Amino acid sequence: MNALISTALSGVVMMFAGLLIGNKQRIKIVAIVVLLVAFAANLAELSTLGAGERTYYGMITVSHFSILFNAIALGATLIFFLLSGSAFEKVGEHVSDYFALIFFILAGISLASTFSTLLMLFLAIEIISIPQYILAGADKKTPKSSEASLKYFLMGSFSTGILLMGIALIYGATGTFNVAELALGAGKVNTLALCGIILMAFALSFKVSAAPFHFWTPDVYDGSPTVFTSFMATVVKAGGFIAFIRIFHGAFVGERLTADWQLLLAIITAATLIIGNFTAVFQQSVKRMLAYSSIAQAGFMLLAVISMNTFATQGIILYAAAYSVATIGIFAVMIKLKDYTFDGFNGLARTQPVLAITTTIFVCSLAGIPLTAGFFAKYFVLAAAVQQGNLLWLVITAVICAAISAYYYFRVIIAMYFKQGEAETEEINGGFKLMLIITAAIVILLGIFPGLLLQFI
Amino acid sequence: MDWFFILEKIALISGVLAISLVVAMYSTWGERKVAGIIQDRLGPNRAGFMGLLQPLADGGKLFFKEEIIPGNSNRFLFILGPSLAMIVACMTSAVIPWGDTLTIAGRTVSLQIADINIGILYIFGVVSLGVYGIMLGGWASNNKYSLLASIRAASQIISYELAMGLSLIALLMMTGTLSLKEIVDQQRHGGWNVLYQPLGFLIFLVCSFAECNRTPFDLAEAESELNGGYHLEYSSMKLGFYLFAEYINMFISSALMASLYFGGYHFPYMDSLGWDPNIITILGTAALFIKIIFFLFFFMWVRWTIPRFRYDQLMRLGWNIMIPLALANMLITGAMVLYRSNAQ
Amino acid sequence: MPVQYYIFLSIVLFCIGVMGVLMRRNAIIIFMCIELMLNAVNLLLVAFSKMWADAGRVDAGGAQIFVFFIMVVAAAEVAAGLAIIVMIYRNSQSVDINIMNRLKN
Amino acid sequence: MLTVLLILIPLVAGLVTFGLKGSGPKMLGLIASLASLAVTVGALFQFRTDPGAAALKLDASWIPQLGAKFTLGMDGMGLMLCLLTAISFLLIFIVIYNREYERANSFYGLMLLSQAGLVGVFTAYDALLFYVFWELALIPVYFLCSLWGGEKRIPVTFKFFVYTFAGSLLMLVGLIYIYLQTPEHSFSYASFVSGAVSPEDQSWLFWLFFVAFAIKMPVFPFHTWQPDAYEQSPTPVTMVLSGIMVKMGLFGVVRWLLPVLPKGAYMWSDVAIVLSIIGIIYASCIAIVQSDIKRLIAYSSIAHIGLMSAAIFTNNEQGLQGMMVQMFNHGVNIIGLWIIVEIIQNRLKIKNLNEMGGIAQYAPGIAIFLVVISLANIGLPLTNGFIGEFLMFSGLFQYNVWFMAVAGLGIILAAVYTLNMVQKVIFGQSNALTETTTDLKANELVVLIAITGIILVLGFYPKPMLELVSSTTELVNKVY
Amino acid sequence: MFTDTVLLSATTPFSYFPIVMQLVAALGFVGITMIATHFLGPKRKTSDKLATFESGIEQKGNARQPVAIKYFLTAILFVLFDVEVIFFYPYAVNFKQLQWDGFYAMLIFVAFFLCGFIYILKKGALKWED
Repeated sequence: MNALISTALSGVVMMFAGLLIGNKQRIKIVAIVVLLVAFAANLAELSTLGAGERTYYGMITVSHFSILFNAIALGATLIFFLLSGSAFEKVGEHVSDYFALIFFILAGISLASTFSTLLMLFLAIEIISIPQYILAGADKKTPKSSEASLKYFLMGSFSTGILLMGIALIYGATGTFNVAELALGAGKVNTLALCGIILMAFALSFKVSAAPFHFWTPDVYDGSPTVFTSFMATVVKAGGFIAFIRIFHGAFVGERLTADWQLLLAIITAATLIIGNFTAVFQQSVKRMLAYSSIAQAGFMLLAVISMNTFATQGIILYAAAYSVATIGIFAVMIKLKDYTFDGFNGLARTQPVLAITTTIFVCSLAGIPLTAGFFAKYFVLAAAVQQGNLLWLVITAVICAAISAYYYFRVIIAMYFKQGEAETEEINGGFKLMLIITAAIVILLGIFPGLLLQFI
Repeated sequence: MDWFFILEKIALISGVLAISLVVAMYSTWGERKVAGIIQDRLGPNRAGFMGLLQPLADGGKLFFKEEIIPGNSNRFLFILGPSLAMIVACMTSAVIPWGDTLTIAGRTVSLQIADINIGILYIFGVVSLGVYGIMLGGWASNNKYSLLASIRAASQIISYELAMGLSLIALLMMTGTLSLKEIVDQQRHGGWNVLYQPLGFLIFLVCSFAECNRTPFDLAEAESELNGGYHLEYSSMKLGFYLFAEYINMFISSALMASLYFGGYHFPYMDSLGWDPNIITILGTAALFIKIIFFLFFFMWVRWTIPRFRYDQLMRLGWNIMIPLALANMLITGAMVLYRSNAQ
Repeated sequence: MPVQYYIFLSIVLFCIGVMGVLMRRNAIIIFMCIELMLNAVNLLLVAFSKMWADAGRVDAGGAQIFVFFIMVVAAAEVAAGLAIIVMIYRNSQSVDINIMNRLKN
Repeated sequence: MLTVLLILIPLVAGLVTFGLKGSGPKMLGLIASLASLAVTVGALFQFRTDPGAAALKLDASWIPQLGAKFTLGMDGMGLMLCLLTAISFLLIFIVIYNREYERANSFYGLMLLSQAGLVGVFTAYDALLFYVFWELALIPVYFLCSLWGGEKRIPVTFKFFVYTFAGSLLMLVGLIYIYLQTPEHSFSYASFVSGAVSPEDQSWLFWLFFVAFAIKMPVFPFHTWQPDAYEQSPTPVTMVLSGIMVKMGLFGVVRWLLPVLPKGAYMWSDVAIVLSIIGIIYASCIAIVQSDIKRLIAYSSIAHIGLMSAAIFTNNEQGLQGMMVQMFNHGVNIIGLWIIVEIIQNRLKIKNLNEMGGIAQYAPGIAIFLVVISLANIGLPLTNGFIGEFLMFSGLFQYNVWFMAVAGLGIILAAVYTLNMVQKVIFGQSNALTETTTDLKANELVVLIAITGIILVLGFYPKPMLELVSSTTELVNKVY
Repeated sequence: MFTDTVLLSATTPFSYFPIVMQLVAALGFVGITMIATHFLGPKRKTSDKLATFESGIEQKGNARQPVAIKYFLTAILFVLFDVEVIFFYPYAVNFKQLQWDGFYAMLIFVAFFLCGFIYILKKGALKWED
């Protein structure tokens, strides 16, 4: 609840900060300060919450899980602001508005992690989505950006329509929007409810860009201003997954019901993994590769969604953190480069060793190499799926895909270390390097002691 | 099947539509007469006594004028525009309570066409459609003046609709109902709403002017800038429909204001007269019409008194003044009502 | 009227909307089709609300509140969407989504 | 404590090395590997006096949510492999002491990190920890090969990396599955060997583990990365790869496959042995026709490893014992061979056997050592290779005489290609290039003498080595 | 079915029946008038008559070209604020039952409303003189 309130207010503050403060550097500082306040407010709720969870007006349920996830989302955004905040100026004039929109997205994410009725789920998804349409089109000078925006908008609102139809059908079948009540009545499932669940699964797959509903993702991520792609592909996507996992684990449980959607989602997961990984192999642009990699990573997070056990919740938290931080880091480095293709990274190790070594750590994390956070993230989601028992075929697929993912992730490392070339970068100041090192340190710390995060659940 | 009910409604609908048209026709006459009086000249005086047949002559002329549809216009939309404007104008009268109930041969007959519980929403919904008539007409004409006028009109109408809606909310907080009939009946004992909602009424009044494209907000028809505005390309009865629609809207606005703020068909001391209810009802209807005619006169009075706004002034008035004022009015009303209900 | 009629109507409307989105090329029309989908859902929700209210559920009004929220969100989407479409139109003088394949490699 | 030191010394030294300049990296590498060897020897004595000593163990909390602990320990096999690692790294550092590497700090740093990873693999007693070290040993080697390797190094190393990574991910799935089967949800070795896995599960789990280990060894048909990788890697890294890293696969089978999935291993032992024997014959045949000396040794390594992997699955004590002894001996021998190759390459800059010849005349030192080490590699009696091969063959004989017969062909083929190589390199017609060969320098001489010493000592007196591994052998046989 | 009670009670769909009737009447009136005037009026079409009127000068280009963005902006803002106003209606009707709690909630809502409103004013979205 605190996270929701503080992020929403922060958004308003940023809106007005732009009117009152002319200096863009100062706007960034204000954004970081209010974000820190939101972060603190979120954690402060932990002390008042006690052991259990608290429901507000039957609409929002705050739990340790939600607070932890919000902390991760806010923390990742903090890293994002610190690393890439100054890149906002390159996109356009309205820096404060971009910050405000990001805060509103965060409000949506905090709602996604706390909703307890389908109404709030819908609102959360929309509050997350609509600012993104605008961020995608923020670069008004380039036609690619506005096209990305339009594409995203049309696809996004289309999936919203499908989501709503799903919700309406479920309501028609059960007579309630309340997640807990839905779970209670899940025994008596009828066709109407099943159609609703399928539609909701489709719509949410759309939002988290799972195959075969992923086709908008590469174009949109490629066309959007890079700095916003970085946010959209990470924190926002994690928010989508939280909504996904909370609704499917919270509401659609029951022996028969779970089996019904589990198979559907398992197929979606397998498709996502295969398509995401295999297509990423053929990309020449790192930005596009990361877009496909985000699809591939979505496949892994879906593993958590279809597994109904504690590993899944732990895994999604860890995955959200590991994936977001690492990807934000890579994007932050990429923004500093002149050329976004793999060749643009050639020889980075010689010209900018700090950037190269931190990027290597981020890439290893994405590939799931031990001692980075990504390893335990993958570990937990795999463990969740293995524990599910009947999904071993999916686990094997996932593992093979993970091996393939090493192929394209390591192309970045190969380019940086083993290829000849002089990677051209912008001027890089010490503060940026320091932030990168801190971020990489976080990745490694989580890679050695994942318990640091998990103990809060 | 209750045929009497249907017959009764048919009679009522025909009556209301006829009266609307007649009032609209004579409003044109009234307008010119009022202009004449204000500007110290005669006004129409040739056709009939005091020019009373002038509206009929004008109407007849419109029927027999040549119908011109410009070559590069969109034919279908060109016809649809005025038709829509007219239909919308005719539809708003459906929920206005024209009077209390009459008892004829043991049957209770309501002088309201449809007493629905969301009357105000209905009016808002239907009135919002009115802007389409203007938009379509202006766009279909494919004329730069028309297009500009229709866009202006649309912007103006939607801008003032906000303040209008907000000002009504304060009223609704007091009445607690969306049914026009109930709102009117509540004023029977408690006094007219205008006493409690003077600011709300003022905002509503100003917004009504803007909604009806009346001076000082008649920028959509500003002859000096736009050669007559959105209906520049229209002729014959299609032009007539636009003009009629405007006057009918004025009529309905007046009726609405009278009903919402001035007690509708109520007149002072009506309960203490002790006459036959039917007579009281008829007197009530007459009272309503007197109020309506007063507002119509007021519309005309303003037209010939106040000059036209500039467009930026108009928008600033709407957004920067009317909306905050209406919000403040709403909040103050809310606080007052709650304070009083708790004090009791 | 039985609730099935409403369900049928809104499903038909919804399907028209979906087909429109999938088949039309004009961004505005796609957009309108999406609105049609949303309104089909609104209709369905109201119908279900009535159905459950008749069945004795006291909280059935919640579905109508849901409709309000859908309207509001749809309005927000309209605001964002129209702005985007205007921007596109000013850039390319067209709202045909077929010409927008610059992003395809 | 000693075990932790064994990991920490190369780890810390490696990290420090990255920041050093000039000859600092060399010195530090040498010092660190010496220290490691000293600690290993210390551990060896500790083990001989008291195998259960606390100094050899560490049990620290790591991820309580998962039931994973930071558990290290040493048994005879682990200690033996640690010893091999320590010796090998010391020898490698001595041999390359007078070589100049570009960015030497990174080179030595990565070498030391890989040493830390390897020791971790050999000492981990927690499955998750084992997995982590397993991967960690790979990463520095990947960078070493890609940065300092031959012309085609990038695709080749990449293939190597992806192969091993894919294999280890499969193993991860297996680990998770077994972990979930354990009643207390723990990754500890004790829980893993407690027999919680049902026979049906063991049957398919076997393959998840076997593929991972087979890729590392490598066993036919998972070997395709290996010759290329050996050829393209810088020779010091090839030594690490062939001398120690392949032992990770064998070690993995003995430590984590046989005791954990005994029924699975029993079920599939025929297939595993057949694959291994096919590998022996196949690799030997290819080795015969190789003209590239590095590839020849690479294929010979496949053949030798094939025999060891066949011996593991023979399900009897001799086979296992022989294989363990051979792990050490093969490591020493093949590193010896690579050192000779490195020396020749350093002098002549060629790899093609046909361009060599007559080195014996100009560099008799090289020739002598090459002959000795080659003979040990074939497994001639009185060299260290003999005892291991003898035990393995007798194990295989007990298992199935036909398997032994076919595998025995490998010995003959090995003699053919090894002697052929020796003949072509040191005897035969000298040419303009080979005439320039200079004989051994001091550091090379020291290393080769050390290796020859080990070969001969263990050839005459293998008992200490057999005793060292006997505890492990018995343990495995008990559960098997 | 068409009993007094059904038709007069305010909560059934039948209360809307008279509105349908009025719609039919209005449609009929407009349609008949349109058709009638179509036949009544003279028809002497010339190309000048059918040309678009531009104050007597030569017609230039098409009228349907982009107009000032301000109008779009107004429309979009209307859509946004109008739906916010929609929320006031159910509140206003239930306002007395909700008491002060509802009022405070509404104050928060109005505060957000005002935030947006002030923001667009300050951003100059409604500044027409430029």
